[in-house]
Amino acid sequence: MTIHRRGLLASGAALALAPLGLASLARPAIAQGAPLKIGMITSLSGPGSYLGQDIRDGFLLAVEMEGGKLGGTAVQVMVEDDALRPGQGKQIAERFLKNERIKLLTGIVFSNVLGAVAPDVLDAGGIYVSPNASPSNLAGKECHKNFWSIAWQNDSLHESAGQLATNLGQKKMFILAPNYQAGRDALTGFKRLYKGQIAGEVYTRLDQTDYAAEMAQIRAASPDGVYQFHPGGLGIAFLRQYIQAGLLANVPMTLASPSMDSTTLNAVGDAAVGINVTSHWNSDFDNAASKRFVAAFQQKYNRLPTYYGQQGFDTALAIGAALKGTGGKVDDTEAFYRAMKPANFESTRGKFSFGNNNHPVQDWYALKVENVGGKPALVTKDRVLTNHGDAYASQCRF
Amino acid sequence: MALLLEQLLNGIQLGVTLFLLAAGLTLVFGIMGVINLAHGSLYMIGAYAAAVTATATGSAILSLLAGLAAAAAIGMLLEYVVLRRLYARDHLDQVLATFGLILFFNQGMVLLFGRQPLFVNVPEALQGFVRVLPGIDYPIYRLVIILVGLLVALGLYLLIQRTRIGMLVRAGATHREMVRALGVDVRLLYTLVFGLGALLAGLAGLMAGPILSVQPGMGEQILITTFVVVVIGGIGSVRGALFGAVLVGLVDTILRAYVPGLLRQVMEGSEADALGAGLASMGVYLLMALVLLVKPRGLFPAHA
Amino acid sequence: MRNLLRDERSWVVLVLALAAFIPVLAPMLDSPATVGLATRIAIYAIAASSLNLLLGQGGLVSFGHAAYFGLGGYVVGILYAHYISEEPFLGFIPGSNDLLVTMPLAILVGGIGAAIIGALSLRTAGVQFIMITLAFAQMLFFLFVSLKTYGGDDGLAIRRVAPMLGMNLRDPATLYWLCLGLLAFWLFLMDRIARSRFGRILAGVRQGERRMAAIGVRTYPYKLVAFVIAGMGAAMAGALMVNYARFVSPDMMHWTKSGELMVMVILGGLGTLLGPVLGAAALVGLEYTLAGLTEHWQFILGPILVVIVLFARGGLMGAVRRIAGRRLPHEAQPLPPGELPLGELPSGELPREPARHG
Amino acid sequence: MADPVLSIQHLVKRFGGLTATDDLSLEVLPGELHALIGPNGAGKTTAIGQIMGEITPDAGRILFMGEEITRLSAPARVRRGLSRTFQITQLLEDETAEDNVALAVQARSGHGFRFWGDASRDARLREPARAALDQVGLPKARWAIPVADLSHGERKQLELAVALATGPRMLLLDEPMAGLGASESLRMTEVLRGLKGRIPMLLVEHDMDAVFSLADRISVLVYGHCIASGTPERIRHDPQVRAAYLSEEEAV
Repeated sequence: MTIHRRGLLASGAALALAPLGLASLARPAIAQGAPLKIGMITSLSGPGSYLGQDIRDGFLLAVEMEGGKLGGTAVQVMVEDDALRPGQGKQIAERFLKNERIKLLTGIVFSNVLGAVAPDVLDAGGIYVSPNASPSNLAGKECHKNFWSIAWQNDSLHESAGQLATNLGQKKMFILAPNYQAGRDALTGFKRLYKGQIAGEVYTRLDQTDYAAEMAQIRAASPDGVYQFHPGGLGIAFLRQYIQAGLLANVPMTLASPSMDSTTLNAVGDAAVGINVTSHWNSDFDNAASKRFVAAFQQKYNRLPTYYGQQGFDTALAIGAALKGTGGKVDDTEAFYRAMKPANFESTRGKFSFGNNNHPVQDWYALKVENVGGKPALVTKDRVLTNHGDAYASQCRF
Repeated sequence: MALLLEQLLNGIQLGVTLFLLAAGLTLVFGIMGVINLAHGSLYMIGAYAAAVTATATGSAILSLLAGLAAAAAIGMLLEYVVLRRLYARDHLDQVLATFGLILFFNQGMVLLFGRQPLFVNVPEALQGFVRVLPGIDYPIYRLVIILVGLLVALGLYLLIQRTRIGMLVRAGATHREMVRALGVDVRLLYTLVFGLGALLAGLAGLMAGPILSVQPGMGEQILITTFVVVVIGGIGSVRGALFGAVLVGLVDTILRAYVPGLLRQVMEGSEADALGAGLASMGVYLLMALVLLVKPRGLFPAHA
Repeated sequence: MRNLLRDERSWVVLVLALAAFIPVLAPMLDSPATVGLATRIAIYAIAASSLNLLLGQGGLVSFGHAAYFGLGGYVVGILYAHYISEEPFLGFIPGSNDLLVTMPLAILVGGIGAAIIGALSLRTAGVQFIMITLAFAQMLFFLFVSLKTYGGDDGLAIRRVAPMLGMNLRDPATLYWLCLGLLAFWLFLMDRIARSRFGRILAGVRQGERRMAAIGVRTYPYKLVAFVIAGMGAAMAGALMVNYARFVSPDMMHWTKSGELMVMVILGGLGTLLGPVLGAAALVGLEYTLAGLTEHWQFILGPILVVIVLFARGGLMGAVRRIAGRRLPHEAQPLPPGELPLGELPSGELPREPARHG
Repeated sequence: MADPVLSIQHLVKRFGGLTATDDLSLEVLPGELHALIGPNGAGKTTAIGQIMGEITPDAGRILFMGEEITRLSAPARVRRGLSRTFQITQLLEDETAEDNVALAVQARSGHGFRFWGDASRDARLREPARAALDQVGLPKARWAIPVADLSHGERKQLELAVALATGPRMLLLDEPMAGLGASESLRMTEVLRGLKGRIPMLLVEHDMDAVFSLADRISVLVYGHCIASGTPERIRHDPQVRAAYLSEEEAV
């Protein structure tokens, strides 16, 4: 009896201390003079995980192209999956910051995960360089010296689309987005620069996959054009159903880049010809950095890079420029800030600079889906906005 | 008016898809007493198999067969390896084990086919529109889904009411012991019923493929709604599943189409849209809660 | 039997006492993030233990327990948002960032929510009960998704937490000890309840509703009170989680979160005192470890869960006790395949009106 | 004649096409042990279910102590003093024998909403429970054993003890001897004989030796209908009963 009991007590003790064991198990050994660690938290499971995959692949490609270095500093990128759950992302961030003593983090796709992770990173004195999500609070009132956005502030995507719709002379637009913060921001952003009339405004469900009801509403409203923002798989489903409903032939569609990337295009095929898109980058950009990137990405991963891939790549380049400036040090955030701010890197999108709030100031382009050599492709047309920052920069004081 | 009719058709089409999923789920529920959260995974498997085959061969027929075969085969394998051991367990164990299966299948699809969503096109013959009523053009493909769903409902009705297997299935839903006493190989019957359910889930998945994007996790997006259908209809009742599915499809579609508009009458536009979308999402759950409060065992309970 | 139970209490004390040293040991092992991990485990342990009151004691399979977890979290989040904006909630309730104010309120709101949902749900039984609890949780989930004012799907961030009774809750070790202390308090409460007259009736409800009716017990009020207590526990855990994460989002009430809480309870050992704690530690620890090893961690975790259900009856506590050569008090008798599953018995055996209580 | 304790009037219950209870009328008098017999499927258990309130009759009335209880829930009937045993024992399998009985004592006391004190050490529950266990003759050594580990005979005894612990003014006994060995049956018969006269009982039983030695009156149920009612002597010689029931029983 006593033996049994002792066994039980021992197993109880083992369980109580299990977290310690687990934590040390999950840590790779740290060698002296090891490369600089960069923590990447991104979405690799669940719907929309291909976005995280492209960000990761683009980032790692930049590291590989420099032979395992960024800006001359050897780096080790630790990638973990947040499974699109804020809590999970936070847990990983905590481990990265405390156990791994990582100061430099990146990778998050979705703004709700970012909302949980960013305050922790910043309060702990870390630096976060965002390859995708950039919600308005972090660009405005709650902006931070150590928070950098490489892609765009969320609203800019939609502002450029609103401008394009105005430029195209569409007088009556029907606009749709999923019912979550980024979706609501999208429609607000679109309306900010759109001069015409809104024929209808519909919020879809984030877990919705069948849009038949919305198609009927659009048809009934007979607008001049449709603007919709549905990232990832949602956007693909929406677009296919739009085409299947025969709407694309009558009602042209304008999109921001997250709703029309090369994956979407593959999915939709020829039927997508004629769709208008605005973006800060496209794979046909005629600059050396972009060409080099597209060729390398295709060679390594055997697919055309999406915007997400490009954003991951540019994020790595931006970090590289900063590391070059600090000699590979990230401990002095003030020095890192000074080195990062000039954006001394050859961006794949050509012109790139940071605004006062550490968010990009860049040009936006109109793209159109056209048939190129028998296959639909996004073709860059004209510039929609020049040196466009964001609406929140004026509220930002470090 | 035309808009309303079109919305009704949309509601029925959604309902029919839900029915294909719910029919299998309700039989498995009713006969084996198993809560199978992994039913959505079979839907996903059907969609994936069809999408992959369509891309590889370009044949709609082959893609159809592949989707059905894969879902049914994996369904029966699943029954044989895992679910069979859960019949005697309580619902908790079933929920836990099938929850684990969901994780496994979703990540398995990522490992096999990657994270990029896959696509299938609507078969050539089914592209285009048909004028169902003056002023209403409706996609042929969606009409075909409605038709297939109704044919399956009819087929199931005949199978259950007119055949020996159906007799056993019916008896199984109400008098388990009696079926055992008749000397029927219950294990085989269960495997077959499970396979049939999986087949229907696969059919729903492969038909949804050209409309939606085929991706990991697609099963869970529809799974919970399917459970709502099953419970509203009454567990074990195929008739209830059909009725519940069409009801849920209609309610969901109509609420989504009209609630934001109604709210706009009383509040500011974007607030109304956001809240309306939320209320519309709650609609089917509210419907289920109401049905259960009035009829705690659903509309057509099989255990009379 | 009594010896065995006394033993379980002593392990609880031992486990908690050992766990209290984690903040001291973690820096020595060069693993400071372990404190955060252990905090999460302690919080989930409270939530899982509250669910265990329903699942393990009362046999009530609630598939919507994350609703109260999230409600508790949102009380803290919403009061914080009003504290920052300095506009009273509903025009008359002032905001607050003081845990001494927000946590009791969170517990109260969780209890009220559980009372309303429970009062309606408990009119059904069996699978319908599972599904109706899920339905209510989904309704709350979508409600918070559509509440633009409180961040909708993106949730609310809580940047600054006021010190409580002189404790700095931003210090990970302090927050951890607070959570651990509340876990100890909660487990003590659960133990008392399990032994009380109320707990005896709840155990009777699990083992035979028919028997309870035959000795003259109208079970509905007891089930409802259990539901409310469990809801309050989950809300307390939710409030702590938001304080720890400094973030609240509808993700907290998603149905998969309810599923995870169930997994913790079953994994640890249904109806035991220590089980939910072990289950929370095991699940959070497994996720943490597997996710650190491979991005395909779900591919491994899924089958582990299946294997545990199939081969480790009674969860971790069952395994521990089997190793120790003792019987688990609640271990169900195995039925031959094809027999009526246990959960069906109350509704399936006799043709009787299901909703007699009311 | 004294007012009946229990009076069933024209009770009808149909399950689909099957009439399980067909215009059943029956009375149990104070102190009486009334046996209800009939072939398998005669509707005896269904009748008990209706008397207890577990099954709602389609027609007819049930009066207990002069009060109509037809629409009351089962717990409400128990509180008025009706108590039953089950043919297939319905016990709390994880609990000990004593805990099972103590819970019934607690249910009678009505103080269920106490969250603090340890119920297993509450003498107000334990002592009446032990008395009931003693009364049905379950050996003391078996009191602390979980029900799942008790023998069939012991479970049957425990069923009776639980029913007694509710403080019944009348007992409904559904085949208390079913599945018992000869000596166990005898012991149960003696326990019931000890109760006889103090508590009125309605006894459903197949063991004819027990029935005829215990019963004051016997009613015979066939296809849900009462075909005869009277003293054991009368029933033994009733030609209708012999034809419908006893002959069949002897033929087996």
